[in-house]
Amino acid sequence: MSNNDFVLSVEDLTVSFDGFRAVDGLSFYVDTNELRVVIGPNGAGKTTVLDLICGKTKATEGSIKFKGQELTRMSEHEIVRAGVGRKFQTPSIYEDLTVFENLEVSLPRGRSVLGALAFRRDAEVVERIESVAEDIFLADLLDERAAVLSHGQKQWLEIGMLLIQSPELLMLDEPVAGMSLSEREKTAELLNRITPGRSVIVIEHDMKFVKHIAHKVTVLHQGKILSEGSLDKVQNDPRVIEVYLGH
Amino acid sequence: MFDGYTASELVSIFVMQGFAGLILFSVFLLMALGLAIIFGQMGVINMAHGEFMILGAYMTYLTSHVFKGAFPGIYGAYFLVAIVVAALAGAALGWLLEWALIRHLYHRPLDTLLATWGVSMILQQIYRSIFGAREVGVELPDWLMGAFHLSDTIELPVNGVFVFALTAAISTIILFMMFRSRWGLQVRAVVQNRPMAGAAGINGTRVDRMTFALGCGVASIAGAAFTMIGSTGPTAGQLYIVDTFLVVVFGGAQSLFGTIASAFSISQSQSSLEFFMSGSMAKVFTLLTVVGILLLRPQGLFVLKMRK
Amino acid sequence: MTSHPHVLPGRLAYFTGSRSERGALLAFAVLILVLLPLGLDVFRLNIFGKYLTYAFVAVGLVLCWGLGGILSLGQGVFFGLGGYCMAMFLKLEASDPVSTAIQSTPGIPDFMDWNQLTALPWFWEPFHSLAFTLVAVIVVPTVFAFVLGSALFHRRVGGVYFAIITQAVASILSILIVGQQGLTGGLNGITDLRTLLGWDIRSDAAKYVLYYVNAFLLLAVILGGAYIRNCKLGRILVGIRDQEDRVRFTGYNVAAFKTFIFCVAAAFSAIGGAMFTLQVGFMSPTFVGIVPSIEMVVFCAVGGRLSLVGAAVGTLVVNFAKTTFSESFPELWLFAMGALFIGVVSAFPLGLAGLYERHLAPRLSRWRQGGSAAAVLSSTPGE
Amino acid sequence: MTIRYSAGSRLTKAWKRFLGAAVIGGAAFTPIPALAGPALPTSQVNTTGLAVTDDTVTVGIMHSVTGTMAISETGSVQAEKLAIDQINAMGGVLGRKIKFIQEDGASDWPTFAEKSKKLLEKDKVAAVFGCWTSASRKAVLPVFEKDNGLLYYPTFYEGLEESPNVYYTGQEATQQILAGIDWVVKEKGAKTFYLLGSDYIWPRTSNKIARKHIEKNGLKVVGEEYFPLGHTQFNSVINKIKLKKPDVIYAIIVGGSNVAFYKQLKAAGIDLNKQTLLTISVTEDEIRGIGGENIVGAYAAMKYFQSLDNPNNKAFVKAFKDKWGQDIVIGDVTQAAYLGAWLWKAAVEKAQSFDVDKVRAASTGIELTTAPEGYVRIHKNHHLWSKTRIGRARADGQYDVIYETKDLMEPDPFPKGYQ
Repeated sequence: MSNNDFVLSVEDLTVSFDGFRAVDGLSFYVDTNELRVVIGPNGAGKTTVLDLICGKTKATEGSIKFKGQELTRMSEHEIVRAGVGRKFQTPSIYEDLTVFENLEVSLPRGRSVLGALAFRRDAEVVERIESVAEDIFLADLLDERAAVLSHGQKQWLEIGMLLIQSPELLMLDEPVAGMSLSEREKTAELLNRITPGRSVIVIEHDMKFVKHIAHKVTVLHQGKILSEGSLDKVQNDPRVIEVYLGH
Repeated sequence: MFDGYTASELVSIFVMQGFAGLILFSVFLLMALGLAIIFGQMGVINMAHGEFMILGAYMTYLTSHVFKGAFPGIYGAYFLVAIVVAALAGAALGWLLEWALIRHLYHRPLDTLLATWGVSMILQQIYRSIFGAREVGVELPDWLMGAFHLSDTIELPVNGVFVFALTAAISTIILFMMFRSRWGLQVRAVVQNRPMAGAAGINGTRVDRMTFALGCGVASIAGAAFTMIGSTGPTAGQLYIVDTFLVVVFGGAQSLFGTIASAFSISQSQSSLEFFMSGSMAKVFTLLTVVGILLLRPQGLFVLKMRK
Repeated sequence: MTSHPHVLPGRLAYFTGSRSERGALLAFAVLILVLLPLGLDVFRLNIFGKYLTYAFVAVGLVLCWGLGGILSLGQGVFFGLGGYCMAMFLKLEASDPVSTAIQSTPGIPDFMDWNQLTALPWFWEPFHSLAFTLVAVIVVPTVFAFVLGSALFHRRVGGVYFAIITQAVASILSILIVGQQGLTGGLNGITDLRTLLGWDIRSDAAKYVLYYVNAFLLLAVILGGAYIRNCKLGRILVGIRDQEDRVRFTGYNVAAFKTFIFCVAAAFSAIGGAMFTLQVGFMSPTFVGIVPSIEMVVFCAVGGRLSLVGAAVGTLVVNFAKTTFSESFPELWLFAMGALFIGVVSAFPLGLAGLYERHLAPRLSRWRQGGSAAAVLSSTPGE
Repeated sequence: MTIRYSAGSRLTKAWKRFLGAAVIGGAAFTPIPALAGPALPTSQVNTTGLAVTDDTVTVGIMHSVTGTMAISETGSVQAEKLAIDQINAMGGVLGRKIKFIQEDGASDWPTFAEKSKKLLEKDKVAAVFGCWTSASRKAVLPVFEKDNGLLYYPTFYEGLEESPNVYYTGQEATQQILAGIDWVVKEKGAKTFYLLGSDYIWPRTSNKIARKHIEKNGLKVVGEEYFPLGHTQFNSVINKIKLKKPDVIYAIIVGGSNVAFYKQLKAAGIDLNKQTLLTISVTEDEIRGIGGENIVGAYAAMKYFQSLDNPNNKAFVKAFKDKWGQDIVIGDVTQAAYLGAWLWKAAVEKAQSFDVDKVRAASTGIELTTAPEGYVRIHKNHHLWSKTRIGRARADGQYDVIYETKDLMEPDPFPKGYQ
């Protein structure tokens, strides 16, 4: 199997903190139009994998190829510019800015210092922002300061801030944490709507939610892949049951 | 520069020079310990650190006067009492300061830095109003004067040895408290995870206040010790501030061992540089090197690689 | 949303910002351009001119610290470098061979002669040219800030670490300047500056002219700062301050933005330094040290770390208070200053401008029965 | 608001007690014509718009009361106020009581410049007694020259200056240095010197003069080093001194560094009774911080010591202590600051005018036979002829004066052959 057939190929990825191997010889591949869910018990290394892909943590060994580019050698902003978007576990938005401004700051135009100085909010910008706001159910709240949004709305806003960059790989760390049931449903619908044309990796615990969205599930345990495949398959995998129940 | 000296002269010079470096190390470490506790454990930069040191120095001055008046017979012992008085005074003032100001600013480290700068101005003026603008002379007891003669040519100043011993003792006590006592466990727990520690029944507020008071107390002990080698005046605390901060930052914030190692490396390089070049240039060189290394290793020398 | 309320009329609007900002700027302009010159004699006006030079630093700090969250405790370095560049030019002009005829080497500054220098050091040579000097006033400090900033920000040094390292830099530079007195004038600084291209800068007329040059430059700097704050770059800076990782993972080179705003703050400070030298007539290493650098942070904090005009006003207020207070109660001055500092930082982190925005501005706008346009540009957080 | 008080109106008990002393101090002055007859009309004695009325004349006192220099400058302020009190008690100057306006330079040179502008341009003071550091003097110098003011500057300093608007009542470098070095060479047979200093212009210039003088005598400087102001670690240089074994340590260290230096010197086992140390920067004031026990045995070269044994000084010390407290000490600069007001008074009365130009014209040759240090005379270069003395530090913080130059030392701010 050639790496370049996949949007993302992670091979032999290892990172150790003071001898502790948080991720240990991990390999996996994600395709276009695929929504992959990564599950696993606490400390399995899920978040660390996302950190490694987006460059927040530097790998000790191994390679991460995205559309044929080696990400391990790129800096964070270069990885983003290459088309990788990442949502953090706790919503990280700019609370002092309005929803509109949050989205505007995330717009991929004017990313250099000079570009940002010369950036002008023209009709095209406004249109783009309003359309994304529509997608993430915040069209009516554009002028609110982000600090006043509910927890779920903040999660959506952060997803919107990624969407506005049209990333080809979208990585979401627990996107429905703190959301109400109806919000979860809307989010699932949103994820299913945006997956076509790109790849999405989601870390999630809520199995009901996972069921709604997952194409394929990867189970991590102690930095290694325990099981991979459809949700049914991994749920019936005795090693997975052992890990979850044996805890 | 070593022409015309006998081998034994050179040896004794090197021994004494090495000891000069050790004294400087003790001084740096003693200055930095209090700050390192506060900064490392609480993330607070205490710009009034120098003023806490001077508080200790003034306490020493007062104690010596009390002894001179009340117990002239045991005057020699005043210095040991003064160290205790200084520690208590520093800790008390630190406790008060934490309660009145610092605790309101925990989430704003830069603001703490600025607010404590304000505190330092006020303390300076208080010292000036009480003790006068002039420096006060603190008389050393006889037993701290003079030098140990190891050989005909090697002399080690007694007060240097005392500072060194005091530093060693304080460091040991702090390390012991930090890693062996219940309080240390609580402090480390709070640093690691405040809500969790709270859930486990640790009173985070109290731990913070203890920690701050301890740091200030140690600063005052340093000040008491420095009456042996430096000056005691309202603004003398400012002299130590840059060195102290650099030692702590260079060592890496969360590591007391780092502080020790950093104090050691900075003092040794400064003391040897001073031997080969003029005091001013040695100082510039040392500071430049430290800043240069910090550019390369901003997290400090001795921070564990951690998952953020 | 049928209309497009978010489209701006033009980039020019970035310079002035919201209605309340415009009002504040206008009021400040009237204050320094009309009221102060009318109300004060030339002696007091010159003193206010001196205060206004510190305001350049405070305005720079609003951008760098208030907006970007980068607290530099070494802004005095840039103020000093700008001031020294200007002082070198003026000193060379004051040291012509005729007026220095009694020296062993006529034609070089007096302090060099006292230190047995027999020729002008190479780096002084270009300061014979005013054009070079004016460029150097900006470029030297900015390049220094660039080198320092790119090294530190690239290595992700921030917060208190950055503050302490800048403080150490200030300390290093002041030891160096004091130690190299043959080249720099040492602790005395560069003193006894008299003329600028033959124009006596000590005369009353010159003081008025310099005051106005200074005032206009300050207004220009505030406008420039407002542009930066109100354009996208300003919002990115706020983002960096509040959620640095989010900005980084939005594809911005965070270090580049931080370096940029640090350089801007440095350049502003440098202009202030140069104007200081012109108005006061000397430059001294005391500005490069730690204490003045921190004091300038106080000016900014008191005025309001998020408000450009506020910072400038804060500078005037604190310095005016310092002068009057220290004249009548020198002993109490440090108490007052310290208490002011603690109070502002812990109770009013947004300073005078924050008080104005919170208490005065709403009443004003209710009184005016309007003010809907103001919302468009209210990107200023926390007000 | 500025503090204004006329010292004469504040006759405290303490003041009354030492009135006698003050009269002794003042009585030996040249008889004052103004005291005898009615005061000259103001229009006659003040033609340049100074703050002179029919019964008062206003002067300025400008020192640092706050900041790091407050430590050093306090003594000068006290001396100047004492002199003004005493002069007023004797009837003032040209029949006018002296009022003073005190300004705080706050240890900050631009503030000094600003305050001097205020004193000269707003308050129109007839003279200013002030400044301490060279840097503050350099900062105010252009102001005094532009506004044609009159500054009496008390500190011993590096020389290299001769402003028409300044009278330097302390010694310039050569006066302090040459006699001191000659003395150690003669009395101690010194051949090698180790020069130390704080890193700024006064120690550097002074050491330069010292080095030239030492080398002219065919002797040797074995080391020369400078430390940043506020430096507190001297163990390395002390080791170097031990290595070089100089006959004389020549130390010009100032401020807080002084304390650290002498304490560490003593701790390192260098006994100043055996190792000759000559300083020009440690007055009795500094010894209070250093502690007499740490510096006992050191030699200092200055023009004044508190222990000087003459009637003028005894009266001065008594008056000073009565006014400012019994445990106070008086150093060289304090005495020089005290001279300022008296020298100005003498010049004004000789000129019969407060006009700066006339006072200046009258100043050259003015002599004080009542100076605590004995006798001084104003040289035409605006410095004072004065004797230089060598004191030996005692454990109680005072100096024993063990030598004084036979003749007055001529001030030479631009010494040929020493630059």
